[in-house]
Amino acid sequence: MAIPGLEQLPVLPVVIPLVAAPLTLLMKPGRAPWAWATLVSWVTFVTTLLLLEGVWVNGPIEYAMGGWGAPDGMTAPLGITYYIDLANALVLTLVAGIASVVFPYAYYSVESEIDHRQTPAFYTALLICFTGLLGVTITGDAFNVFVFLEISSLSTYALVAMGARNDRRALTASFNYLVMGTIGATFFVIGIGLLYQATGTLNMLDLHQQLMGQSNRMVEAGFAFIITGIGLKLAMVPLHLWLPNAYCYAPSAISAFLAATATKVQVYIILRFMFTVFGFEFAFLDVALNAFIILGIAGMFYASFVAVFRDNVKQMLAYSSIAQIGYMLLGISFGTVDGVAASLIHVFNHALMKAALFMGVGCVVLRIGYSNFSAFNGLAKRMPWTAWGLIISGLSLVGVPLTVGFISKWKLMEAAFQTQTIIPPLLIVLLIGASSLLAAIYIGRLAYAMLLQPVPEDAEPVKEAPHLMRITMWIMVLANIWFFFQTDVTVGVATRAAQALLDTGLGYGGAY
Amino acid sequence: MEDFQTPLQPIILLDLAILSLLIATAFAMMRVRRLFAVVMLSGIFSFLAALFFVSLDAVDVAFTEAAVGAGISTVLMLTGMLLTARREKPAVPGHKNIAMVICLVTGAALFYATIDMPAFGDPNAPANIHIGQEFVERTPQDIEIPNIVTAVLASYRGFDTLGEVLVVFAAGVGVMLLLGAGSLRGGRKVKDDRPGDDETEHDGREF
Amino acid sequence: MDIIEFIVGRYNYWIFITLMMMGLYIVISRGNLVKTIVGLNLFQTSVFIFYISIGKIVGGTAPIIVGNYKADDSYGDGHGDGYGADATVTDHGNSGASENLHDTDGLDLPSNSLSADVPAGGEVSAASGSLHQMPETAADMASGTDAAYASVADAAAQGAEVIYTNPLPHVLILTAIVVGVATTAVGLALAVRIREAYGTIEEDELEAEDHFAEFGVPLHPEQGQGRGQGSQTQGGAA
Amino acid sequence: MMAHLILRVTIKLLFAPIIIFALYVQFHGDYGPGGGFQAGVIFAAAFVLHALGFGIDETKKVLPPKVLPWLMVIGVLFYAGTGVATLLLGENFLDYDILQPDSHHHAGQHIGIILVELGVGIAVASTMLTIFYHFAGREPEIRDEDW
Repeated sequence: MAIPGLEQLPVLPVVIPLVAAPLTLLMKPGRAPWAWATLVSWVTFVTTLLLLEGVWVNGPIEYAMGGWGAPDGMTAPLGITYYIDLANALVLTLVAGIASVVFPYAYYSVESEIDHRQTPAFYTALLICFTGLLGVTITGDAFNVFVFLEISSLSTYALVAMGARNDRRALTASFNYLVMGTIGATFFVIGIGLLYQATGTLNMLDLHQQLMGQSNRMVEAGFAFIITGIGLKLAMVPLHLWLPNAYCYAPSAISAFLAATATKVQVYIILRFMFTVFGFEFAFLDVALNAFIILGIAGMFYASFVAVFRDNVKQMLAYSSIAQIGYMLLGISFGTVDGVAASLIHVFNHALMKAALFMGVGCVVLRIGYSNFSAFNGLAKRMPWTAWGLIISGLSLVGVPLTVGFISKWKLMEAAFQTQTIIPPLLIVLLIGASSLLAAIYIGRLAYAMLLQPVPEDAEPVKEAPHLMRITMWIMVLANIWFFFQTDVTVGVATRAAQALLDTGLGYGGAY
Repeated sequence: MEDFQTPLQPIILLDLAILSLLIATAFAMMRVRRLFAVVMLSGIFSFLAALFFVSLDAVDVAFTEAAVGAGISTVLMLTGMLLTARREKPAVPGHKNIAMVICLVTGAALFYATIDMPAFGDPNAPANIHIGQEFVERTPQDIEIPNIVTAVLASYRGFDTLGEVLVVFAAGVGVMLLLGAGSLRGGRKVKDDRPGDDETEHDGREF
Repeated sequence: MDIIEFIVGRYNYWIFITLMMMGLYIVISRGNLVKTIVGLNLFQTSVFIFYISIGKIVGGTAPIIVGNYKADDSYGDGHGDGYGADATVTDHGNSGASENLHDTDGLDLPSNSLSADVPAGGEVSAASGSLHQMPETAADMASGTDAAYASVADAAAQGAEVIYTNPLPHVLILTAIVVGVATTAVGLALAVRIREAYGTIEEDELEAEDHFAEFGVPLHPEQGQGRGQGSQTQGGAA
Repeated sequence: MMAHLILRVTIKLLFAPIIIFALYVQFHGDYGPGGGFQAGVIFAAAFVLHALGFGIDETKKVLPPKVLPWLMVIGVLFYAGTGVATLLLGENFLDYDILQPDSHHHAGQHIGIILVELGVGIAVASTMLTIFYHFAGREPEIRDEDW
């Protein structure tokens, strides 16, 4: 432990928002719930940073809920345990970090998009969602993943639907999300049930030990159901249909928060199950890795292509998110430390870019009222700070040097050259380049509208977004640049995290 | 390992009776278009499931399914139905085919899994000799209450249950957001004026 | 493997799978939103039945400990002894178990002999799967290992011992049921709002309206597009 | 209003036993089937029944909707607070043993289980009622007569 006397640190990132969320409901509408949520996100962020440092220095931490750890002679703990290694410590820090920037940002945006009387319930739901995402990431128990996944999902459905004040399509988007998400969660539960039937345990590390060498039909089907279930929640390409509208019509702050965290947590779950639980010589794993290559590349192209033609910038960014999930799957599909590290790096970097982009669009929605391309015409003159923030984070999305996007793609290409997959590495690199070109087209379209299009004649003069929103957005924009120079932070942590994931997975460093 | 076989006892007849009723109810739910009937059938399905849970020795689950599945869920669906529609329109055939394909693939995957499953009721199945068994043995010493399910629910896996309470809470908050004070009736069409702007207490502040 | 045996051991699972697929079919064929939610419920409930059947043990009983259960001193001691004796039977000579268990409590319980051997206990097939707790009083059990041995053996011969069904799936499903009802509530609330906003809760009409709002051209309902195709045409049409 | 007379008398007769049954299920969960969830749902069912017989407005007088968010929060915090208490006493989250550390017979576990089950019961009952109030209190888009 990094700081003596903090033995209970591992549980704090979940318990703090969990206790704080209900209290928010009782507050007076307006500033109080927002300030409270912001404070909670900052405190949580500090605890996750301490946790990350602790894991970095001392290796994986285990924490037994209720003290029900593994009794002598047992390979599995009796209760639920938290198992924190670098991979989930990184994702935890990312989620809490994004929250600690997006929550303060949310204030004006929420005041304009949500009924004033609903703000306490809104921030309660936001904190519950936050709790759920952290709980999914930190836990070492397969069923506990489901419970916290549903905590975050249920609150997300309600939050997405709050966009109905701007556009009723938020309601149908949210309903589709609910149906697909629930099917995904139920598939996940079926998968866990099959694994439980094959092993008798729910703890991830113990599952790994019990499953090792087993390759019967139950395990294969369980694996398929888990991957499909999470694939639905992740919006992996053929299962992505809920995502564009959900992100597009959700309130701005929610889009920014979800795009930067929710899918990232799902990628982490995939990593955890593929490498920690199933990380052994398992025929199905290779099938899945090959499928991920195909799905990843299909996603990169299909979604980027669709994004080019969207008229709504939020929807364009949502499709771009699906494309970026393709990059992450591609990294995973290499099945090597470099590949997984590249995937984790992109998880981190993409969260930074998408948060900044959606926050920028949120500023435009606040001032101009909608997010179609026509709202962005001449934006560089009307709202220069927002426009330039959008351009820089857009360049990061394309993968231009001096931004984190470049690091992501560089690492991904590097990893591609060091692996042997069904597709030759050179082709993969070319495909990554081509897909980045598509990204350049849609970001270029946005930049063109903002820089070169004239301000509409009849446009009312608008003010720049409030300071709070601009500052928080620019924190994210600058993070996009800063982490280009501080690669040892992200790349270092991600590489060691990938190492840890594959090591526990391949059976060397089991915790028990 | 494979020396256990599910005994052919007369109780199987009872199980089969309940199971065939379950199938019949589910089939009726697929076919019937009157939503009131569908909701009632869903309640019946939950009761039958509760009955079957009793025959599987899961009394706590049976109790919960009867109270939650057949009780509260049915009430909610009835009120929800009253606020929405009474009948379902015929589905588009194209959807039916897609649904059929997806269901067949999923069902085949599950069927595939059953081939290697331990026989129904096998005491030596992996599921029944690892942690589950441990709870039965330890509860008397660790917790000292007779109901092992309560012991596991509230203590060994108490954190899951906390999560479950939070799920319920989240649902409550979600419904408050969707239907509570300040929620719109419906939502805004693209061309409408933004609803509710005049009635909100924005106190005219400019950010 | 005998084909009858194979079927008798699995027909339950097949019926649950059929139920699940019926639920999933209702959901995916996407007619009415309320019916979709009913279908989700059906799907989930069938998964719950499947889960519970995993933990079923033939001849078992509900996991509520029977016998004169009292949380007092004599019971606690008696139980330790009783169990120790029982372990002797099942595991062929872990006689130290009773001493170990006698005075321990809570987390410090050293489970060297008990838990480690249970998974391996498949050799004594009838006895290994579950706890055999004797419904005798503490006094009987405390009277000595031999007596307990005799009584356990006796009871086992008569089939009088209590086998408890695996409680863990029950706990998981209790959680899942509540998650299910929570989803139902939120889903219905959404359906109510959709009804108010669109005047319908039929999926294809909603899709047509949304499509019109997005592209300004009507979506031809007779094409019968599924979700996948629907979105691709959207991409192409733009 | 006489039309619902039998219904209303029955509901009046049943109301108290249902509440008592809910309490029984709540506090007997250690010994038999049942616990906080079931109790909470049964408790809510009593009020749902009342609303069906007497109208939602009457029920809202018996149990005002303003109270419910407080009860929801109290319920969750009862549970989470038990965990926080064990944290503050220096043990792991939800390790009930520390609540009564000297006891040989797991009084701590018993106290912990009763507390958290109570939290579950309060939270579930009030949340279910909140949800029901919101559904039942919503004006239908189409009046009953128009169907």
